[in-house]
Amino acid sequence: MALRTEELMLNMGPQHPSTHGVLRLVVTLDGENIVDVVPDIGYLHSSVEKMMEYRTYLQNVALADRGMDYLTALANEEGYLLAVERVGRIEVPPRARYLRTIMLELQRLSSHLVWLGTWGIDLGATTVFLYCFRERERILDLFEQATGGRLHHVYFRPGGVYEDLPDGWTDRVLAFCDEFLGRVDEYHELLTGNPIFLARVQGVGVLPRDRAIAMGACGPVARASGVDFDVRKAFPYEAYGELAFDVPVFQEGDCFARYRVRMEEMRQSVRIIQQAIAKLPDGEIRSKVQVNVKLPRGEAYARTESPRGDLGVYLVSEGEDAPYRVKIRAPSFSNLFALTEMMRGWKVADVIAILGSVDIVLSDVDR
Amino acid sequence: MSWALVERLRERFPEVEPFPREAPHEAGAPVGRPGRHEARGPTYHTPGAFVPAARLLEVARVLRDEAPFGLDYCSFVTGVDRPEQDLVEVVYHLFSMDERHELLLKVRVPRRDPRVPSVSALWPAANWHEREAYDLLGVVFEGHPDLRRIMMTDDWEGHPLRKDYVYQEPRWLVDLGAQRQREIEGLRLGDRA
Amino acid sequence: MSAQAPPPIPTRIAPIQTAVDILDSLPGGSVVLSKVEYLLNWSRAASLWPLTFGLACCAIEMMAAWAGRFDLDRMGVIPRATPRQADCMIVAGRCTIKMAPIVRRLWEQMPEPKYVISMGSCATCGGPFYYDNYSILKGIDQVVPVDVYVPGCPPRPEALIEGLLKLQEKIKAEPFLRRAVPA
Amino acid sequence: MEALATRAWEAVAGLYAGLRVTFRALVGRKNTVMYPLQKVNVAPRWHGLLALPVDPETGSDKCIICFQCERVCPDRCIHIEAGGKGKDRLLTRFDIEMDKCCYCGLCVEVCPTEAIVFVPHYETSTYNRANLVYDLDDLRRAAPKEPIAHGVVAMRGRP
Repeated sequence: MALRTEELMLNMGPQHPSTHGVLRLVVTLDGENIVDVVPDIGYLHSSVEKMMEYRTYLQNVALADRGMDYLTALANEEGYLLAVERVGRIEVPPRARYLRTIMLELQRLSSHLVWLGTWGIDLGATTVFLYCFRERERILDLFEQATGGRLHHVYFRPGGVYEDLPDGWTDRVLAFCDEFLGRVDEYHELLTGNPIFLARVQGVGVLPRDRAIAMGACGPVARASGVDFDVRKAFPYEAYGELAFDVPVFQEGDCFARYRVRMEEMRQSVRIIQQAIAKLPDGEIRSKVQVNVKLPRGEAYARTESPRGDLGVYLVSEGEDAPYRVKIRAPSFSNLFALTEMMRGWKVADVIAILGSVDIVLSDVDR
Repeated sequence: MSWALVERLRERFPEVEPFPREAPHEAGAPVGRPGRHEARGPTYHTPGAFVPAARLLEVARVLRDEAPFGLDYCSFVTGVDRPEQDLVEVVYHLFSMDERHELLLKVRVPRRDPRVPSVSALWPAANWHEREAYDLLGVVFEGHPDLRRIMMTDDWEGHPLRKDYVYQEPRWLVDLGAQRQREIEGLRLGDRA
Repeated sequence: MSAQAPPPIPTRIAPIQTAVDILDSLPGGSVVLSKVEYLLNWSRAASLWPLTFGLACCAIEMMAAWAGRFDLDRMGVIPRATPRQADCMIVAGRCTIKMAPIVRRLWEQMPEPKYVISMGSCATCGGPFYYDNYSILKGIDQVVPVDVYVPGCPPRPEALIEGLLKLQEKIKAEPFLRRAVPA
Repeated sequence: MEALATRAWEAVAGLYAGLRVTFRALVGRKNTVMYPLQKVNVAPRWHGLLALPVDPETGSDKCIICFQCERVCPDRCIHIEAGGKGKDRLLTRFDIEMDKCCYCGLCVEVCPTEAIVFVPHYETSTYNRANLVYDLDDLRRAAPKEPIAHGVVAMRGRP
């Protein structure tokens, strides 16, 4: 006989160590079973869409770093600049396109490492955090040498990138790539073989394919549910069309599938970086664009694959030196909406496991 | 592919008005100078069409369910405030996961009373995007299951992404600032600022 | 959050105050007092447990400060997730107006003596979000008193460690027993 | 019974695999930088504190008071004032509010004379926010002593 008890409202957040930011989850519980989850967001709403209307196209690059997803600053710059370059019909030289691709994939690695580390802490595997951040510091050092920033780079510019690479940088990246593949094996050793970890994630938080599409899930979350869609393959931008890589897709739709998608993506990123460095052409790194560039009237929607999913920037220009309206289609925002679907019916202890597997960044959700 | 999609939609619904087609890129045109493009009006780089608000639900249902379209994924819903034309453009971006084509829909509604039927029954993903558009631009989505503010606090006044929005510090923050001032005055010099 | 009554004028805790006064009046008492004070301050400074109020980008650098490369644990700085166990609060990142009452509430829940470190430009004064912005608090010191400001966008983990060292210096120099405590 | 044995074996094997990684890290290269005693060299491109280097030849500021950095700054944290006319134009005020600064480097990028540069210095925490407004003297003091590369071209080729 099923025991029915009174429903309990549990309030997680907005300041909670495992909500990955300032997210508030209102969880309705029946005993230990989750009846409903209502995410309450907006605690980090930084009004970046409004601010972009008052800043020039160049200044907005600095804002795109901070106002959007802070773990993937370069991916934000890329999404924003792709829209700008589409509206302004600005050409990007080949070398700059390859440089951008390398940077974007390094950014993907660093972002996934933060995700893996923090998810490990959520699931009780504290050591993974230390290992992930050890590698992440290596990537940040590489970033620091090339762009001057650890988290926020302001490296891409309309029509190219700011500076060329320092001497010997590509060798250091290649050395890191070789080492990193071994590190990914280590993470697999630590987590994938661990029965406690598997018991907490395997079969938990299932999101079927049709629901994933209907709820607007994107990126690794959708790919773990069998949606074979990656913007890098479907709408190639920068140098992705010229590089060979696979898009990992899993059919299960549970936390473990999301974990495996990202682990595989890390390997693919390394592959992309190695190819891009091998193919890196010489030449200009930046086409001539004025500082206060004015774009013609028009609008464009540019889609990029940020580490969290399908990052879109819808830009409306009215012929001024600042955009008229910027809408940022944030991947975390859509993935967080699908969270309710994943959590319903699971136990309260699974909230953390499922939330961590979605990999949201609240700055991306709220913008 | 996608511009052809707009034509197909036009055949089905004659009142749908396609975006003007993208003007061809002039070779050697100076980068970042509005100049010559200016006279032609805005260019649209993503295929799409204007839809009257009254027919939106009908069009949306066809776009989602019927064969050549099959747009099963709603990327975002947002709005663009245009005070000089006295309208708010509600923008929908639709995408097909199988066919890989995309479409922008624009619905123009009066600025004073922007009302659009909600598409969240067709695409559940539109739910939060519509709430966001309501919060930041004041567009009312009729038939939305839970139209509340999502980003700002519930008692926030005004819709911040409107062009004529004026920011006012909330009352409690002003009060808290005054309280902090008293706290600072209560402390001796060198204690803490 | 509604307006609150102004806090009472700070007073010292009466029994401690009496003990301190008696000790002070005895011959050599003030020397003993300062030794005790030194011991207290030294132990307080060496085990600074911060409430990690990670809000935005700086939170990632704050996490990195506890990771292997910088390892803040070796300074006795151990992150706490609850205000009740914390000595100081590291506000890392931009704070929205929606979040501000919560920052204040958590600060109020911390036991005295409590300190606040404002990490990053956004927490210090709104940073890049200072102009044209309707949702970000222009500086966390509008809500809670701040002891150490760490500028940077985001600051390197070393800069945060330096801020914590600055706070330790401040604690060590504090007249702990004779200091004003809000009743 | 057999299933239990399998599960027990899996648990031991998983634990062993994890501990092997930990052991490798234990005997491997040390990772921690003992910060206050030992400091890592930040990269030359690191966006640290801003500074106004003095021209070693003339002994005056390199700034030509074109206000470009003030205009491009997304945070509006640079404030420049100048007195005099023509050749006698002199910088009277050059304030950077380092608490507002977002270290984006746009001012360094637009400066035509390399008058404003990043110095790899990051230890600037303070007890009072007012200390974070750096005026002309502070910025000159922050500048590196040895001359920095001249000209935009040389600067682009920094290591």
